[in-house]
Amino acid sequence: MQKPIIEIVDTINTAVVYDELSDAQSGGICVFVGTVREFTNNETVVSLQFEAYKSMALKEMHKIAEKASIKWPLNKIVMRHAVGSKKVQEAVVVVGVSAAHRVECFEACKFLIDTLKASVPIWKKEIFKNKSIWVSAHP
Amino acid sequence: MQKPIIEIVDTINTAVVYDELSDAQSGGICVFVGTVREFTNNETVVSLQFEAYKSMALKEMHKIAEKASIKWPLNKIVMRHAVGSKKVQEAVVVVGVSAAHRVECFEACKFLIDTLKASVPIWKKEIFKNKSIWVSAHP
Amino acid sequence: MEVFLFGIAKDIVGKSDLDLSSIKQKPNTVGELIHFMNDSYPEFANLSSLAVAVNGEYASLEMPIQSNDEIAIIPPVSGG
Amino acid sequence: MEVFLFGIAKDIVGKSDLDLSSIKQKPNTVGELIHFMNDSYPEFANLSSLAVAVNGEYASLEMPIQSNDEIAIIPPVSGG
Repeated sequence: MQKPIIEIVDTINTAVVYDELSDAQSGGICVFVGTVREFTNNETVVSLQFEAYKSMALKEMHKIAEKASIKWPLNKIVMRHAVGSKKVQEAVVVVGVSAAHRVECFEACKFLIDTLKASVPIWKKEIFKNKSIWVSAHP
Repeated sequence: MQKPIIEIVDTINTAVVYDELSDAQSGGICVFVGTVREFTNNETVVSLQFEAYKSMALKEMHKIAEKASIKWPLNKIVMRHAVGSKKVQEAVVVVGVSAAHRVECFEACKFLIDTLKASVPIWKKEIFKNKSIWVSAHP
Repeated sequence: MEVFLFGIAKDIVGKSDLDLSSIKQKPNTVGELIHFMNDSYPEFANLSSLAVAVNGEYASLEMPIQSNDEIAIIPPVSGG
Repeated sequence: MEVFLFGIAKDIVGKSDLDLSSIKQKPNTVGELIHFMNDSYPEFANLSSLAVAVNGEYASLEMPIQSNDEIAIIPPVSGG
């Protein structure tokens, strides 16, 4: 597999991801983009604020990419997470893979985002009109 | 769900797909891009040629999008297939959805491409150096 | 009665549509059309499957066909 | 001994890092550090979980910590 592209950035440009994953040995590319949704539990979200423990987050993202490349025969991997304040409809995370066949594309792409959400030290605060909440902090 | 974007085109511009699927009610976007792979069974592919029974293919793609939108709560769907000659690494098909949550994004996106491959009247000819083969035609 | 041909079906017949209006025993159903195609072009027997669309919809063998229907021979699809 | 704080941990403590060099009984392990944090800031008990990273890796409760380690309090993550 080629060296994965793993970054924490201020703004995600989704238009470049396909070119980053495109590859002569691949028959498929699967990309997942996480975006800010207007409603959470029927409350209107103003924005999301993301904070990262950057050095460790990058290390964890590299570990996830390596695990994925052991589990599936992948050609390229992109994992990119945004930090700072993100408005409704903006991209907050993009993960994607290219591989020879589509089945492993879907499985690996899902693994990347599921594992990122479970283990990468990044925190999301939901900003509502009259309050703000760190997501998942409380049982 | 919004009206799906369903097209048969000469050239696929993957850079626009995320914007087409982006949506305030969606927390996730999943996109699959099928591309021309350099090798098939260890033989070097020069190009792929796609031919469509266009009116019926569009009708079938609309049926698939409708089935997906019944099975999962989706906000937007894009299904776009290319026809004509495609070189190695070029995109031949792109399907994608946006939805509130990521699980249905992945499931619906996989359903779109799996079902498209099974039922949409489009045919692919693999052009090798010294021969060409209609894919799937023979047992 | 005009029949559109795609993919390998076009290659087997050597053209992209086939005019059946001049043949003696016109097929009355999808099944009869497939029978006629297999008889006229034995190479069709080598295909892994063969479907027929009538007016842009997959049709069963019993489906009746008429001269003003849009009829297409659908060899195994391979898009994507 | 400096401890980095993120997310809700930063809000609870009121700053993004905590200098433990002046306290009497310095924690010798991750477990002792968590104990110290829970004692000093009772609100930590309300969190659904609390992890500690030592030098950028998730650490077990038994992991010894030293003053030159990079230590971070990791409240429940919620990226993506």
